[in-house]
Amino acid sequence: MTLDRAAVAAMLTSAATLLADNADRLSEIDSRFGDGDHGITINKIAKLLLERVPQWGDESIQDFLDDLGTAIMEVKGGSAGPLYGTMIGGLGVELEPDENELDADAVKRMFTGCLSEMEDITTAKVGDKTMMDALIPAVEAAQAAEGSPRDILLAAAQAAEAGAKASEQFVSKFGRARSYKEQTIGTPDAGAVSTSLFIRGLAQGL
Amino acid sequence: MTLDRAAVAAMLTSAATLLADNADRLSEIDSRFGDGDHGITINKIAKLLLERVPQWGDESIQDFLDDLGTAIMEVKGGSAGPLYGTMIGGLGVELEPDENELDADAVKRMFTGCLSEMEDITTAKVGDKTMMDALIPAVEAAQAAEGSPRDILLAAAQAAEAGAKASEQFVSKFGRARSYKEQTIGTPDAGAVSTSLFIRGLAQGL
Amino acid sequence: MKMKKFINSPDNLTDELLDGLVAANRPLIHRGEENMIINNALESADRVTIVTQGGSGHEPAISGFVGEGMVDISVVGDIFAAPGPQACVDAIKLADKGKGVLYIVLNHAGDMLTGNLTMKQVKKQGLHCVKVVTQEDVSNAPRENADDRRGLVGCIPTYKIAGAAAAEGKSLEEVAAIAQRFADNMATLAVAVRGATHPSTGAALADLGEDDMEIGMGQHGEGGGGRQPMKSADETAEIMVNALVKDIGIQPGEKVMLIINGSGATTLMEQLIIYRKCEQVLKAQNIEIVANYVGELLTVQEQAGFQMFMARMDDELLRLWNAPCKTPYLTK
Amino acid sequence: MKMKKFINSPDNLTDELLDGLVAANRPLIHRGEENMIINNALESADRVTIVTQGGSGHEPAISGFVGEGMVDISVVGDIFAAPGPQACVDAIKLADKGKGVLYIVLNHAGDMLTGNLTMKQVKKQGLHCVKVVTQEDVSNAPRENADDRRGLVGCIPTYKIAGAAAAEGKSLEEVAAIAQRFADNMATLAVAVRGATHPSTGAALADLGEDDMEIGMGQHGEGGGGRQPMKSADETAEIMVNALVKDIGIQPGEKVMLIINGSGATTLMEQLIIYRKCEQVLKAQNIEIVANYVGELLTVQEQAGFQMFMARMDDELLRLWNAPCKTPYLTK
Ligand SMILES: Nc1ncnc2c1ncn2[C@@H]1O[C@H](COP(=O)(O)OP(=O)(O)O)[C@@H](O)[C@H]1O
Ligand SMILES: Nc1ncnc2c1ncn2[C@@H]1O[C@H](COP(=O)(O)OP(=O)(O)O)[C@@H](O)[C@H]1O
Ligand SMILES: [Mg+2]
Ligand SMILES: [Mg+2]
Ligand SMILES: [Mg+2]
Ligand SMILES: [Mg+2]
Repeated sequence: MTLDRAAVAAMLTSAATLLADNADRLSEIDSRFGDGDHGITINKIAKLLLERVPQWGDESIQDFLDDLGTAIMEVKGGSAGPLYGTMIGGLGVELEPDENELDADAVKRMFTGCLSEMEDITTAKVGDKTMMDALIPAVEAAQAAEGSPRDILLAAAQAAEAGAKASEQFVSKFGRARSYKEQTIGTPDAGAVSTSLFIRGLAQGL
Repeated sequence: MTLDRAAVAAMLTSAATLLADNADRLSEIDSRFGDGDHGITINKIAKLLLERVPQWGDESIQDFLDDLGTAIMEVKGGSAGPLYGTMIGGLGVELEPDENELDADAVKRMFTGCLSEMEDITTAKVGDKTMMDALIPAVEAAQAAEGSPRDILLAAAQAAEAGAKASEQFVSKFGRARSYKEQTIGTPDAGAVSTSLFIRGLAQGL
Repeated sequence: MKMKKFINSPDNLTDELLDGLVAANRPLIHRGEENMIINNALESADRVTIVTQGGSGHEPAISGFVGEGMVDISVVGDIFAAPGPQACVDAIKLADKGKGVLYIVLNHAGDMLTGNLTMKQVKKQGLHCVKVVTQEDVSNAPRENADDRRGLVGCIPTYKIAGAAAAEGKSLEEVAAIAQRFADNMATLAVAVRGATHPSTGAALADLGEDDMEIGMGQHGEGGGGRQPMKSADETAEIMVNALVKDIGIQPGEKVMLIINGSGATTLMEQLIIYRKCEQVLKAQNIEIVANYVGELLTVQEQAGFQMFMARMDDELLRLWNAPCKTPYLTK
Repeated sequence: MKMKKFINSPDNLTDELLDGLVAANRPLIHRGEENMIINNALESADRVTIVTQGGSGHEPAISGFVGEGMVDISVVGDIFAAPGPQACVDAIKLADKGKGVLYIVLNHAGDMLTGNLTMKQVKKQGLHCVKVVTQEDVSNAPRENADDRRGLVGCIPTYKIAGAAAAEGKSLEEVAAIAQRFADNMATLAVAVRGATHPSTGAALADLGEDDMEIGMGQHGEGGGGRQPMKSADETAEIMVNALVKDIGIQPGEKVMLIINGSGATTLMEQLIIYRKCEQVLKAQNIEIVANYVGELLTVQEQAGFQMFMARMDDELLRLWNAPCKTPYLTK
């Protein structure tokens, strides 16, 4: 089993749908110690995905993900734009320029590319109560997983969810929640939750 | 019976005391359609009177009233300063420069002087819901009254009180209450009430 | 709602704020006796000079516009309260550099009483002084009853234009005529959406509920009768700008000054959105804005709302508006 | 408390306010693509140019300081939200007149992400651009952890000083070094007493109850941990000014810039009273204020409170601060 352009398109569409469905919940979480807009921005990103993916022509997977990332970075609304733009553009950076049939190894490279791009723009680590709480375990789980692209995605999604859940116990170190310090324990990080939904959505799209 | 400097001093002291005792009530009335500070300013004026009157040296009644009026005009707090300053300074303007024994005619001239000075600075008439609602009837009653200085003052006080009471039925034409139009019916004018207290206080001081 | 203000004793408010104004602007202004704020350059002035008066609590107005090219002496009363006439007479004497003094008074009950008493003294003492009254609140009374129109933000551009005319070396009669011409061709409408608290008494200056706005609100919450449910920025702008055009009788092809003056808590964001709509509405009527200001000139503590000001402009008035000035809160 | 603001559609806020800003300042600025506000004189500039970025909703900051002698292009995001990196890269390219571009970014999560992504592109494309980050909020972290310090009002004097250095014809490296020297020697402390509402979502930005104030409040109600019962103006001023002196390590005999920046609903009256006390406290320590501003530069909607800013000054910085500039909300 390999993933072609249509499969990647289906994955992105599924992820966008799952994010859009959970937008209100994400805003609600962000409202506790953030500014309550994460879901609004995530919704804009989801809309952009749902608009762009059906228009995917003959660009390579890498090129399409790169364009998508660049477009998402310009979504107005705060941190989520650049973060999701980088994350989604990053999914393509370790693919070959014209690699359009993705095997298990390619899917693993999607995750490592994504992480290395993210690490270029943020120093956040697991435990800092950010998206990285979900993304880093997901990438690690993807590397460790065996089997089909689908198995790898499922392992990543499960690890991301566990990471998002674990973020409840962390003290915020980034963004505006940071000034609430210990008070943030008990509430998950909005970005970690959305990241876990994004990865779960990708897996569900297969 | 004539009034000498000591009698005028007693009248002013009595008026100041009555005003000070009613300061809160005056602010309360002013607060309904005004800015609620009439009593505060009246209190400052009363204090100034109570401070200056005991220091009255050998100045003539006219000079003392003129100085008093000038000082009161500088009392900060709004319209009451210039109005009371003019009214009190005006009490002296129709006396002779060295007239220090006031008979009934002189007391009548105190009232006419007061009114003419006031008319120099305000165009308000009876019915406009201002101090003039009390002052104009008082001056008229003083002119019409017969008898001693005391009788004249009592007639003026009674007329001022009736005028202040009548102001309840008027629609405000001056100051900030004016914009409330018909709503002001039922509430007396703060300045008319204070003016009636002032004149009653003068009469009681005898 | 409780008052939450950074103050010390309510009795020293005016004194302390004037000290702060001078402390922050030592090269421009100093304090005189009796709460006067004085232009440092007054001493060497050889021209008509400008004196004005008014209560405090409206910062930056009035004293924030003392300096070169605007006001020479501002005589400050107490919070929202006029100063006494003696202080004003003293200021006029101090300001007179042999070319006479223009004395600008806003039409408010207390200020007018002081103004009248001051002019009585000025005449008695034979001083060379002309009084100009600013009275441009269209909500209060029709144009014919000018005496019933309150003086709102229009005093500020009047200071600017009179100050520039004085700086050009014009005579007192000329400066007064120009200021009067400008004042005769201006109009202001105020709107409030949330009241403020009186900083010394803590009393609410107006209560507008949770849904209403009031068009025609005066400077201190006096009310103007135009209470109505809150409207959008564009609807509000359109109502107000048209009322001003109508009041002054501005015709297509004419040029105007437009000022959006925030009352305190209304954001500059909102003021700019309002300005944008005003320009559109005027453009559609072929009326050109040739001079403007958007921001806080004359506030009413933290009242939310704004005053919209319009004036008919001609080349001379425009030249004077654009002339240089240097004051704490207006520099050109 | 219900939001009572003059707005139209919440989605068009930024667009409409930028239109208003340009409409009111046509001789100075125009709009570019992607929410850029551009100095009209940029086209003919032959010098280092200044680009910055930031969310809207803080008016007059940031775009109100575009013009001669300050910012050449401000790239505006949405309300309280950074713009994307592509727009910033485009702005830097547009601004570059062959002498390079200084790119000033405030330390906020979203702005830093955009700043990093922008610089990645800038390097890839070989553009001549230096980034300077303003991060001066003393409440958030000790001086050693500069990365955790938010950028508050300090960006505004940084623009002024950098803009003046550029106007003097200095090289990009020199302009950047001056801006960095100023930024390294500045500190800000914010206090809030009443929160604002987010103008597009209507959400409360902070709840401070009826009795509390919070020293260390960030730009968007982020909180800083210094919640305490409301204090008098003088007590508050003294606590804050001393914290700034200590943070920067100002010594007796040194000269400083002091800014009191109103957040929105705090009156200029209060800000002036605070300034007055700061001057007294500093004077007692033989510290001289040689540059200042009291008023609203960077607001947080109608939040009540203020930011107190201090910077160590030297002769060169003072000359640059006093140099002429002409922008919508700062003219010298
Ligand atoms: N520097 C950072 N590194 C990684 N993730 C971050 C960083 N800053 C913010 N985030 C993530 O962004 C989320 C908030 O996104 P969002 O609410 O859309 O933006 P904003 O904080 O600008 O309102 C946080 O929950 C966190 O997961
Ligand atoms: N033009 C005027 N002529 C006569 N009386 C006036 C005038 N303006 C105000 N007053 C009187 O002043 C009173 C208000 O005084 P006060 O509250 O002390 O001043 P302010 O209105 O400035 O707050 C009114 O009730 C009215 O009687
Ligand atoms: Mg958020
Ligand atoms: Mg946000
Ligand atoms: Mg009153
Ligand atoms: Mg009053």
